[in-house]
Amino acid sequence: SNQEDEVVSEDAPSGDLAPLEKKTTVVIAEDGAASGAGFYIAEEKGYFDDYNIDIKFTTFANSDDMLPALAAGEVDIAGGVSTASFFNAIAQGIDVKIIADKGHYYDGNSYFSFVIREDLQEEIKDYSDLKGKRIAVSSRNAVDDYIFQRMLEHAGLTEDDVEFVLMSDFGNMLAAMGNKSIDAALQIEPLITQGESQNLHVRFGDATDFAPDAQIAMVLGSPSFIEEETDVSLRFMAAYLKGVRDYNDAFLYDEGLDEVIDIMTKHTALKDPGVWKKVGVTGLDPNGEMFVDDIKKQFEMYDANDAIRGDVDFDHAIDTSMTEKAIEVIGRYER
Amino acid sequence: MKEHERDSVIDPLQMEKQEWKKRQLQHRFKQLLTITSPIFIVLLWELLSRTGLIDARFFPPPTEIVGTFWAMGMSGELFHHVGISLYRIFAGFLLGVIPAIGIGLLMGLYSPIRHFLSPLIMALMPIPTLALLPIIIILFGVGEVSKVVTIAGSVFFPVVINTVAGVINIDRIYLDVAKNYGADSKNFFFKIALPGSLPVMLEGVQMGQAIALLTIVAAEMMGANSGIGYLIWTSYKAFLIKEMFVGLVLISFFGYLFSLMLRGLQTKLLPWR
Amino acid sequence: MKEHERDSVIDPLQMEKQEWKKRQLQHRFKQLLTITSPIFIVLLWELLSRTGLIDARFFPPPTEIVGTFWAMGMSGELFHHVGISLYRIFAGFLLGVIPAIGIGLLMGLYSPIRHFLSPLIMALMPIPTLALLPIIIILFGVGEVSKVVTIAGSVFFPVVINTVAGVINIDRIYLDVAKNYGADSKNFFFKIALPGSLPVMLEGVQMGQAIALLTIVAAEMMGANSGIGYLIWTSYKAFLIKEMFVGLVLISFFGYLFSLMLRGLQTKLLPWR
Amino acid sequence: MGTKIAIKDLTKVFYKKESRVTALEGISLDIADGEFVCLVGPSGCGKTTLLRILADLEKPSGGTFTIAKSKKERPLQSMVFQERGVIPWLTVEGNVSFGLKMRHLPEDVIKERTAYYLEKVGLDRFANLYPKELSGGMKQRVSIARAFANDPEILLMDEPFGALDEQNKFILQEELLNIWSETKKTVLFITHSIDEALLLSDRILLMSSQPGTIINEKHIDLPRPRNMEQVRADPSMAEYFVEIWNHLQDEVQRSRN
Amino acid sequence: MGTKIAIKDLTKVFYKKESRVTALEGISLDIADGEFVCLVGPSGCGKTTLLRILADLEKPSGGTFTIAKSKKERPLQSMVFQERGVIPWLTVEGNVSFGLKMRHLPEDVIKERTAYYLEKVGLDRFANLYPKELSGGMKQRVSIARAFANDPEILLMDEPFGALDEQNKFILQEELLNIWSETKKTVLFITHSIDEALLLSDRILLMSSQPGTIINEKHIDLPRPRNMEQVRADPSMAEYFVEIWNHLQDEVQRSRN
Ligand SMILES: Nc1ncnc2c1ncn2[C@@H]1O[C@H](COP(=O)(O)OP(=O)(O)OP(=O)(O)O)[C@@H](O)[C@H]1O
Ligand SMILES: Nc1ncnc2c1ncn2[C@@H]1O[C@H](COP(=O)(O)OP(=O)(O)OP(=O)(O)O)[C@@H](O)[C@H]1O
Ligand SMILES: [Mg+2]
Ligand SMILES: [Mg+2]
Repeated sequence: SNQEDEVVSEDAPSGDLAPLEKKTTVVIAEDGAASGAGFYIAEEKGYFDDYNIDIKFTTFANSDDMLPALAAGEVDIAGGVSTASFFNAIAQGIDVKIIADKGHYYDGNSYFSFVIREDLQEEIKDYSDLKGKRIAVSSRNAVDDYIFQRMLEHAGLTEDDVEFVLMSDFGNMLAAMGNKSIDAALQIEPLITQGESQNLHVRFGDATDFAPDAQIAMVLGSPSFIEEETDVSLRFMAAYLKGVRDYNDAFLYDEGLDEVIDIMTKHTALKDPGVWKKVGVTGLDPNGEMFVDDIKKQFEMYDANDAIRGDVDFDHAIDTSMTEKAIEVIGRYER
Repeated sequence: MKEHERDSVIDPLQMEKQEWKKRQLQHRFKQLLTITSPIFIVLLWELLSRTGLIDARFFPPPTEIVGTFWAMGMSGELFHHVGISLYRIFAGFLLGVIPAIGIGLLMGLYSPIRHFLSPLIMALMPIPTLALLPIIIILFGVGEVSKVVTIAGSVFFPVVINTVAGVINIDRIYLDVAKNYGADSKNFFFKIALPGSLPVMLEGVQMGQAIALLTIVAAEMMGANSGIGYLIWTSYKAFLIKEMFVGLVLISFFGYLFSLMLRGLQTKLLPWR
Repeated sequence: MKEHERDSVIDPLQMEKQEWKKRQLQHRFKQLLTITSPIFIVLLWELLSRTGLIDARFFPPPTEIVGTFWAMGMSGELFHHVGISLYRIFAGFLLGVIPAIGIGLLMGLYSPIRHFLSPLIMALMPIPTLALLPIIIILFGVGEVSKVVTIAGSVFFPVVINTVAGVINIDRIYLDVAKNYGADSKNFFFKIALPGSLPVMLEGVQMGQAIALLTIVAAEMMGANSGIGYLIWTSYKAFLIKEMFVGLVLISFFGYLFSLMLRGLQTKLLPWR
Repeated sequence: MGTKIAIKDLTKVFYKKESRVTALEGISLDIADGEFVCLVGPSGCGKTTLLRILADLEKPSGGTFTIAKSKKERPLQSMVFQERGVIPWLTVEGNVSFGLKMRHLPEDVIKERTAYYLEKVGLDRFANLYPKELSGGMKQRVSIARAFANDPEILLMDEPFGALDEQNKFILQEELLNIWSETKKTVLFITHSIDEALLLSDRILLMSSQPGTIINEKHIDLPRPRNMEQVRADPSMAEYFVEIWNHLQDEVQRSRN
Repeated sequence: MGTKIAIKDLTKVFYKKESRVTALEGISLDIADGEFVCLVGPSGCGKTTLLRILADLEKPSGGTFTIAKSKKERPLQSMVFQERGVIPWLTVEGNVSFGLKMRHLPEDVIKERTAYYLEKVGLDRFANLYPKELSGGMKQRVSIARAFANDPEILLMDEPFGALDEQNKFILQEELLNIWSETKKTVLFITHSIDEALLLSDRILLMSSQPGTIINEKHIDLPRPRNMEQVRADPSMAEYFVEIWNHLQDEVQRSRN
């Protein structure tokens, strides 16, 4: 049922939209990353419950593995990064949409950044010192690759100057650091912090040095969820954004931090609250806005690399209408 | 008195008794060895890890793993993972084994069916479950079904192949006996084909069990949020090496347990071997 | 004239000849069935995919997969992947099989060694390669070595277990013959233990080969940038379903090929069976 | 007594791609009701083939045979196979009752008849054992009990005692004769042992080597019950022995050249 | 001729957790050089055990035995096992030369002796076949050739023809006697067949059932070369047969009760 005009009422449990008449289950595919904070917080704080939405999390080892499930309608929402596979899926007629922010860089403490081996600290001082080194990146023709290319550009190097090592798993990068089979890696939190505490690697500069406005992860929606169940998806988005706002309040302004960290330890594999206070914060936009231009640049890079088969209408892949509507309901976050 | 003693020394029975005792002792010693080796390895590991000769970040001392194990057990988390994985393994195992036996018997008994299906089986068998995960998700979604199907699929092949081999290799003479004594096809199936192929079939089931365990990690890589495979996987992703080792030890333990159980079942089902 | 004809009809030899021809025909028919079934499946797939009864995005029509195959072949890309994977499979296979045979023979021949090692083997065997990848990377890095070791590790277990079983199950009487004719330990090893355990050992090698192929995808998930496993994996990740199917077909093809080759080797090595 | 088995002009050819073996040629033969007939011939002369044709396990290439039927529900024939014919996954009891169960007889009839024959061959104490726990002689007892329990029109025995040692063989021969004298079944029995044939049979049929034909027969009119000492002591039996022996030696020599 | 095998008071007990079997008790026995001795006794009386002790495959629990040595490099004994004793993964030639190879004799000696005995047992044409392609009789020929080729002080044979049919058995018995008469080896031969013992041996040793002791012996002075017809025709042999037969029946009965 498409209810175009949603009634906003202070009396509803959420303080805005009325709950759904029928309890509706929304399946979220996650990979256990910290960038899913918005989902976790909204779930734990009852924002979804307020709308009578029941959330089911399902974990994938890798965000790409979620795509077929998303396209087949097996999951409604997924957290993902921009990859060639995403656009390829669209080219194959799979109508997956990018709907909101789920991770970008935040000031000088990026959650997705380069690390180098501990014993190379003296040797590698600048990006250009990476010349001839073995650098692990977790995928080709994905945002990882894009960040890597941006870094090379920034360092004035070409791909032939370094040794690209594809390691599909971030955990493997720690292991490979341990036995010195790689020199540097594009690593992600909380493994960056953890590897530092175990003296495996050290942070090297910050990704914002060369890609300050990079869009790393996005909320993806299944076509049927966005286009057919608008009453559900609108409420879902509203609840998600409330979760994201709590996250921002906690990590940026230290409001309710302990509660949020509690939630994070519950939903991610990082169980040590102490470490959570140290990790590089994932930037999550409280209004759900993305660096669309950057996503487009990423897309163009994949296309230039011939990784995209078929024609893709880029603009069609991005659908921020649901986010915008939700903002209308809950208001903009300004702080 | 003295002569009696002398006698008993060269008495053949006494001599063999002594020999036997010596053999018993050797046997005990071997049993001891069997227990020693894991203990030895664990101690060595502990020592190397504590002294830093191996990297304790990657190979934490066994005592610490046991501690983590204990903590996870106390919190009840462990039982949850184990329970759900056992359910998946068990359901997937049954879902793989039962049709495999049925199809295997049919293939063994009717050569046109065998000729028709065997190239398909030979072609599908070498494809790793890991590579089939995408297709399984497409076909079966991300719920329990897809995990159970993943395991079932990997169990299916060794069982079907061994069942066919079991039927084909039944000694011809038993077929002749059945024919000579006028067995109808139902009796032929239940009295000859099924029991005759059972030993080889059960070898396949044993293999299938091993493979079910090997597959659980792959199956729980996608769309899972509990299970031993999930535990290993997410622990590793978060670089929680101790938790990962707990998962590995669990898999190893259940592998050992299941194969013992199946051996027991085998002797139960095959009293005539 | 007429009588002659009548005669030839009831001539036993003629009758059996006719019977034999009928059997030959049936045999041909079964061979035909063997070829039919893959063709049938492929045609069905094509049809369903073309008519949209199955989702062509996930199951592209076989003709299109063949087209992709051709294009990849022409560009030389395919040969590169195949070559590197074959090298890894081959090297890993050898690296797994050779020590497995050595250790298996030692375990089979010397019961203290057997008792010492078997619990370790039983404990390590159920652990899936996929779950061991981190440890393999820690120990062997991300280069070729770790891929080869991954395959070797998964090949090792079935071979070592079958080798031990092969040695233990050598009929006692051949050991007696060897002893009676004064075989020294070298001769005992090479004339009795090795050939006597060979049939069962080769069954293990056959299994190891199957597992090597199943493992290549896992092995090429880490730190690889070419190979069939890499092709499947990255194609899937890039949602290039046709390319992924090309990889799957390749694995299936080589699985079939290798098992045929090993069967050939088996009959070569075991002329006495 | 009437004719129980009538074989006319039976011929069997094995035809394969590159070989054609004439195993049997023009076998014509009548066996009376209740007769114990032994078939003796060199290895490979087609004895087993003949039995398998009578047992409906092989089709003749030419000729016909009939087995006279006395009762409607009685099976035509049962075969006693060599040692391996006992089914390893059935207990002694399961083996003995096998034929009866296949014919779906009432449970109590099966019970009773099985028990009767188990006792007859002295295996009642071993009813629940599996064949692996039995000696070769005991296995053959199971096989014999199974055939007799099935109560067929005729019994076909293919070297049932071939693999046993002499002493066991003799004990079983005696037991077989005992049961046989009770039931007076028609028996066609293959053996390589001339002594066995002399001890057991009413008539010995001698076969030539390939292609198998019946070239001679000897009526053994030694009174029953017989025992081995009698056979050994009787000069006419000694004569028969040497005759058959020489025949076999000749046939073996002939088939080797 | 001197004593070749001297056995004194040999006893063998099998001791296990719950059972102790006295297989042999107080066996004392001298066998002359070149003598052909057959050991006859009921099943389970310890014949194989005695042979295995002499073959150094089992240790005696009490008593001693010696085998006289004539040449330094000659092996003490070789055994002819039952059918399964031929090693399936060696060709006929490989099996026959097995003992020689184990003793690291020069290549040409091995070649020559192997060829000699292959020809002797008529297997020269089959030298490169594997045992699976051989009939039971041919396998036993391989086994005999292997033992003779090894040229041991004494030959031990454990029912080598037990599993063969009568005609094949006789052919092999003749061949064995031929080779034996050439080499005049001392042979200790186990058999269940009284006819076989009468045909082959200089002396027959009768054993009692468990615990195995030697309770009687018969010297067979039928002139050599012998054949089966002679054995059958000779009245004193018939007498021996019945005597041994009765002894065995008694022992079998005794061991059953
Ligand atoms: N299924 C078959 N296909 C081809 N040839 C066969 C088949 N069965 C038997 N023969 C051949 O028929 C001939 C007779 O075989 P059969 O088994 O009847 O001999 P037999 O007299 O029973 O010999 P034995 O005394 O060794 O048991 C042999 O030459 C054999 O090779
Ligand atoms: N390894 C063993 N352990 C226990 N008991 C044994 C062993 N070997 C033989 N026996 C027992 O010793 C006795 C003699 O056995 P042996 O094999 O020597 O008899 P045999 O005279 O050769 O019999 P057969 O004629 O059946 O071959 C039997 O009761 C047997 O059960
Ligand atoms: Mg036969
Ligand atoms: Mg014996």
